[in-house]
Amino acid sequence: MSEFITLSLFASTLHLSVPVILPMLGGLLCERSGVVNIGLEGMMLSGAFGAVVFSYLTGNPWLGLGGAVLSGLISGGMLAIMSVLLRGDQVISSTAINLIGAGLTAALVPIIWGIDGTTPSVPKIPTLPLPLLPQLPVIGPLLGELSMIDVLAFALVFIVWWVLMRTDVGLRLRACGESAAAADAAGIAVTRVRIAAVILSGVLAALGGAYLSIVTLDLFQASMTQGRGFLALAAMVFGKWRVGPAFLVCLGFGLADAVALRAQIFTDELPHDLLFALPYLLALVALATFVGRASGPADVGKPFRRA
Amino acid sequence: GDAPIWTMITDQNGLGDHGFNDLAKLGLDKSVEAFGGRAQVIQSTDQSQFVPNLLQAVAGGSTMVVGVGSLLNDALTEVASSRPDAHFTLIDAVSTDDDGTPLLNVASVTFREQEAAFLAGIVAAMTSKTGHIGFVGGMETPPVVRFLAGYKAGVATIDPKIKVSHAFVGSFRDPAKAKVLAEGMFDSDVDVIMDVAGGGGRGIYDAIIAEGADHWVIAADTCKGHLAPNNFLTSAVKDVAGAVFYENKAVHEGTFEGGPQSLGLAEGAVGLCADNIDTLPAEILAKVDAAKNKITSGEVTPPDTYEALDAFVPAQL
Amino acid sequence: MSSKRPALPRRGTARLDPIIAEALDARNTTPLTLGAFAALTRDRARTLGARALVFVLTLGASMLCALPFLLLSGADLGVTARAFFIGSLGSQFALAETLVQMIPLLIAGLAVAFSFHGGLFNIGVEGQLIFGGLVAGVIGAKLDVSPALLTFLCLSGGIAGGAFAALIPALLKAYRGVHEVVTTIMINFVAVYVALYAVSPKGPFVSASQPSATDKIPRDARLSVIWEGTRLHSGLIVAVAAMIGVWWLLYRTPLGFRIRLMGANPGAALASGVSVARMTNSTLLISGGLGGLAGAVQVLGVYGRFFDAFSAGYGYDAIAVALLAALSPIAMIVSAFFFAMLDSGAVQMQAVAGISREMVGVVSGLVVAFVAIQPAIVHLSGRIQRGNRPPEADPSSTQSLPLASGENR
Amino acid sequence: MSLEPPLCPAAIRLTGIDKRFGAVHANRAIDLTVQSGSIHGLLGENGAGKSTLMKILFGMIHADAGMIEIDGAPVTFRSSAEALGAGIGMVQQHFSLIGAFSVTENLIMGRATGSLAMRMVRRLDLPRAARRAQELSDCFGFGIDPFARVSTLSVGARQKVEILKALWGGARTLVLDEPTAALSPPEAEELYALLDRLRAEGTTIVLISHKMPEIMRLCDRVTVLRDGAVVGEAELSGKDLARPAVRQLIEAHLVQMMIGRGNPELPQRAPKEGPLILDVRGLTDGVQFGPLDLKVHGSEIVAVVGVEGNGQSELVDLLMGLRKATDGLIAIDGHNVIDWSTQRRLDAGIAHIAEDRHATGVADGMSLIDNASIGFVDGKPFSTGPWFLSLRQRRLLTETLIERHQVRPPAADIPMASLSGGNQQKLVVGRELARAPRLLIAAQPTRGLDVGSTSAVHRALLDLRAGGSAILLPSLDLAEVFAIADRLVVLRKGQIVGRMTAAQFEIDQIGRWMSGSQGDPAPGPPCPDAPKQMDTAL
Ligand SMILES: Nc1ncnc2c1ncn2[C@@H]1O[C@H](COP(=O)(O)OP(=O)(O)OP(=O)(O)O)[C@@H](O)[C@H]1O
Ligand SMILES: Nc1ncnc2c1ncn2[C@@H]1O[C@H](COP(=O)(O)OP(=O)(O)OP(=O)(O)O)[C@@H](O)[C@H]1O
Ligand SMILES: [Mg+2]
Ligand SMILES: [Mg+2]
Repeated sequence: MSEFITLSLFASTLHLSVPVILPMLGGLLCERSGVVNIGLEGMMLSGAFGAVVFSYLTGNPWLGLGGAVLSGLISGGMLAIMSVLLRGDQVISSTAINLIGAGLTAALVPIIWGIDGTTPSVPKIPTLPLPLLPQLPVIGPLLGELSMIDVLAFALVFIVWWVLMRTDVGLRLRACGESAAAADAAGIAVTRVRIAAVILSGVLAALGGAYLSIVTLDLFQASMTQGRGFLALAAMVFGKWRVGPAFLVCLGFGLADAVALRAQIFTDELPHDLLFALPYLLALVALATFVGRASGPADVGKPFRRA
Repeated sequence: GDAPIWTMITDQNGLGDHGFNDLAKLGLDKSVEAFGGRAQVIQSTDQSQFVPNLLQAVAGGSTMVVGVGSLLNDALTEVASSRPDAHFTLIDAVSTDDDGTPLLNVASVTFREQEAAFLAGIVAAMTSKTGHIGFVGGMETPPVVRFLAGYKAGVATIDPKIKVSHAFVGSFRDPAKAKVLAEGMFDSDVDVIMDVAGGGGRGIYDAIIAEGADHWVIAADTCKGHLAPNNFLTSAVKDVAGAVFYENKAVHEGTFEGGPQSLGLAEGAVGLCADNIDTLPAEILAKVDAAKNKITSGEVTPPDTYEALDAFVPAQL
Repeated sequence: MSSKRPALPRRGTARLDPIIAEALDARNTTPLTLGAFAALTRDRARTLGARALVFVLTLGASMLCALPFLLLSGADLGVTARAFFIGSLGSQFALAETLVQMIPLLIAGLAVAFSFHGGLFNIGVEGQLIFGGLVAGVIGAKLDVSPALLTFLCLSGGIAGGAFAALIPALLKAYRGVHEVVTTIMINFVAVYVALYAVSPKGPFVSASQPSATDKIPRDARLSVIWEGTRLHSGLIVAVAAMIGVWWLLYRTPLGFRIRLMGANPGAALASGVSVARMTNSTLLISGGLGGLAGAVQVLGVYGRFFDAFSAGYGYDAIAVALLAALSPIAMIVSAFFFAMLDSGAVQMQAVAGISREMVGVVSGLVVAFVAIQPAIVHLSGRIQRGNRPPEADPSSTQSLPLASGENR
Repeated sequence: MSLEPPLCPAAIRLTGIDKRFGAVHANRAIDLTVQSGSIHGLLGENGAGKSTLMKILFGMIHADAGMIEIDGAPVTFRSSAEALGAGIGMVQQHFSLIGAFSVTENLIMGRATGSLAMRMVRRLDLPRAARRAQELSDCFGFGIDPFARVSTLSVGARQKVEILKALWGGARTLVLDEPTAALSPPEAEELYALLDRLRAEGTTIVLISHKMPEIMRLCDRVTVLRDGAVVGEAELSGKDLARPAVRQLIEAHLVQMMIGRGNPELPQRAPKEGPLILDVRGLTDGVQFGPLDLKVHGSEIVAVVGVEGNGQSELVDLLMGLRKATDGLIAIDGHNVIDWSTQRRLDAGIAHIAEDRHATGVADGMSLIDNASIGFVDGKPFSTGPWFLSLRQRRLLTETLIERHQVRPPAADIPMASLSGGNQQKLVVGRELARAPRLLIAAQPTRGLDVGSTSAVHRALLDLRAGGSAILLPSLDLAEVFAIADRLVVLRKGQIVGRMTAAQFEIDQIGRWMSGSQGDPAPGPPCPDAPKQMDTAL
């Protein structure tokens, strides 16, 4: 076992959880502003795709990140138009985002590269080691497993928390999610706030996808997100729409996955298919036992109309 | 008559799997070069479309309809028995009617992947310095298990003490997890990994390039040297293209006869990747050739299931 | 206590003021005047017409938006369109295939809609469908009884399997207030892996002859073909029966009323004596049962055995199907048929017009998008005023749905 | 906050304000002038257009036509933010506070100024804001805890928070839409005092109300709306309202204008003693309610008064079985129902007009038919067994109710949301009466209803009483209590602190009981299932 619990198990955990954490942050912002977003999966895919396309065309992976942001703006913008401006049903709108995101990215690969399924390798974000942190005594080695980009990802968690919970902008955003009417009466531009939140969620989810496609890997593959967008949604609800708990839940999912994958290396006796179901079962058990009532922002899901 | 139509039907995984779907397509293209006509690929979105797709192909006047993947077995059998005049090739499964007699208008081609994997195992065992070898499968499907069993048997034949860890990603389409898995193996100082993870396998090459020299990857189905030139050891290939071409040729020349056909080393339908075979050290090649002979002569039968693997006793090469 | 205390009325009977009762009788006896009847039918017709209009507008608009994408994949539009219609309606064979595709979509759509009506957002239909299919497949493969009985057992087993998959979310929702969305999503993941395991080479139910599947169900225990020379099976009858059943249950039974009331306003339901916990369970279990039925029917009607990957995400498409029908069970046959056309048309579009199968996904995505913004479309078409629209077609009733309210505990 | 009186005499001048909502013509070319430093009353029936007009002034609704002048300068508000900026504060008819937020957060939300970037990074200085809130609250004698979560506050306290919110930005003009609809007399008195004081300090106030007494008590001038148009004005300042004759004359005049006919008279009622129907002994929920004893006889209306949050809702919930009683006994006609489900209690003859219509009374999204048949789905004639529920019978029931209670518009298939609250309430009352209840619990049955609807409801209750049923009337509206109740009990901190019969009704005594002898209103108990605290992260 001692050989099993290694630094790199820790590293795997982080690398598996980051692509869930980022969309989770997006979904959380979105729902806290009162807009349901089950379209994270589609947004992630378009982000992963956008990143690869730009990295491929420009040869510069950092511009690839730019491409992810761009596609995030697009998918987020689409959802904002449908669910906020046109007051479409938010669940259906985001379902549409999922279908289009998955379909379009997969359909464009052969159109651009002339081959089905998987793109050729594109320039990927170099894993810059952290400056001097690794020399720190105890946690040093752990931090050594982190790359610059990971740290940025975790910084985002704090930033989102700060803005959402400590600043005026955050208060306005949460007000829109709790009661659009009250927010409106208080002079908050509900529609504008929600549009911003939805677009932002698109960008964050897209970055999550980009992390998969040009940070972890160097390619895009049809449906490569494999349900991580839904997992992010689950983590958000599981964390009761709060940044901290939801963040921990993501780490938990990451750890469970890492264990499920790596445990197989040490024993052949495990029914691995069931092992993969473990995180979800554990989450269910947790919900059944100690997590208890979770209810989202009071006004989430209700389009805002004013005469 | 008019120009032939060579049609293939994929399962829901479809083209781009770097595996037998792409290879079968290759076979079609070769057929077009050789016998003219046009190639046509129908990719199924889901399983319930197999039958309509096959009927579609037949109705479209296909000279030969190739069903790729064992999932198509039921559907192809159903269609073939209702269209006795049409010609079919089924890859990776044997098409029989309800009481088990093979359909005669279907050439059911199965490969003995375990034989190629056996050789790959030998190469892996003789290359590994750490004495710990890895195997990453996408999902635990029979072809993957055949690779695994043969591979382990091959390793055991060289040195039973060598440890072989195998693990599954849980999907053929999750390169990220495949990469994490590979990294995990490198941590427990595996230095040779066999990749049977389908499209998701790309993650493994990504990981091994990062790992650098003295780490080796063994591919399956096709030569994938271009994905990691410096770390590519060899590949347990199966010549799906060749098989498809062979059946098409048979139809073209009117010598087609259906029924099950198991292809392996003896038929030259499986083996190690030819691209870089000569870069392997001489003593390894010697062992590989020895194994080849013993397998073709039937002295050694590589296991194709877990049970057979447990029962397998390494022979002296 | 006072000895001569008034007896209580029979339980399970709503008290009704005799005066009101008389008034009702009076109205009952007075026949519906022609004028009134005409007015009623006119209203109904207008509602129906309005809805039909919205439906057509939605589809038209989305098709229009699909054009650029089709052009993107370098297809000739005329050819594509012809391929689509020929592939989905062009022949007996095509029509039958479309109907075959429609069956699981319809039943699964009903499952989704049913939970929506109860204000519960069951997106676990995919998982329930897989469980249902698995149970049906295993029963069919393992049990040795008379065909008719076996069919029955498979179907009811499938329903039970689906309901089972919905059980945990139901209980968590009813007694712990855990949001059903997250639990049903997780059940979906669990179902996939359980199915993989069940028929993996080392799994308990895997067939000897066919990998990643169970053994075949005896032919005469499967759902019989009801249209000679096609694959159209009696699952269609099951689906239509389910549709009528769901409609009846929702709109013509006390249980259905309670479920709809809970969906519309849990507080009011509670105050009027409805046990929200029990209704939550019933709703999700019935919804899950329908999901399971969809899986069982697919296994018995199309494959004759369970494959681990037999579902093409029907459970997810079902959400779109249900919503395009504005949750109306009857309208659902239309939306289900449309999505089925997309699926079966896809084959031809691929073979003839070279439209990649993914593009078809994009098209259905666009349809869903326009379904989503239907309220806006309605606004534009300006045909429907707030008044004459039955609740289930009223956007506000879908908007205040599921995920939405924290208050729908 | 600057409170020096502005220079321009006319604080607000609205000219030709016109607004349509689809079919509804909510405001018809309305002209309205409000003198600065005065309290201007706005009267009108439900749906007359009062709220709409004020929302237009406040920038929440955009008028189709017309012009707004503030202090003589024409303005156009694109949002309430701009109105707030211009020194106008409004207290909405329906609470517009956020329960999950603290009082302070509710006060400051949307108020911070500065660049977006700044507001995204700078930490909100809640403590400072809280201090300011404390001061403001103290200077009005509100006694609000700035850190309390709003969902835990009593309705009265919330109303005060609403007012703080309106004044927060230093508003010189204050619009109050039915501010006392949910307040108890003592609380209302406090509010009146506050308004007097604000007026004295030069604040201009527009007051929308259905309550004649408070209009009389406060307003300098009144404008009456009917069907969206101004039908008349009346100058009150300077009139000698102390003299009952004058007072009644003016009241009558206003009501005349408001509803186009005289003030509806209630039928005289003879006191008579029926059999004991409701018998409550030692009832308690083990938390903050009871133990409490209460008897209600047939042909008797017993009012339950008290400052909101002192146990009225708990009493109702306990009687209906919506809250678990830990001890005690509830007998209906001698049957102890304490362990019965809500369903069984309804069957046993308890009916319930819910206090909060939108929360528990109706389902806005459902049709009138469905709303009318709530509770009428079991047994003949509506259903025969579990497998059939008759639409036709339910439609007939609905049409009967619509007819008997003049619900407008008289259409059975339209969604409930398209009815005005008044009409919604009529349907609810009709529905509950149709159960031929032995005991009717009518919780605030006329909250927010206009004179016409109110008297309709009262008449219905009196008819039921005449029929021999028992009626429990939790109400905040003493005028209502005096009008129809035979007895009243006063609740304070979950206990009955006083009882009176109609003969003895005497408002000061009641006020003392309600507020406790020292006259400090009891703090409301925390509401049982408040949403989880949102603003604790990490
Ligand atoms: N958002 C809206 N959409 C459509 N019609 C509306 C809307 N708000 C109000 N109306 C219509 O305008 C009329 C005036 O509404 P308003 O709320 O101003 O009446 P009111 O005088 O405030 O009634 P009450 O005294 O009950 O508050 C209503 O009868 C209603 O029919
Ligand atoms: N979105 C809307 N569309 C159409 N009409 C609306 C809408 N919202 C409100 N109304 C109208 O507003 C009126 C109700 O207005 P309002 O709420 O002022 O009435 P009310 O008697 O004050 O009821 P309550 O006191 O419960 O608010 C109804 O006549 C209704 O037709
Ligand atoms: Mg109003
Ligand atoms: Mg009102």
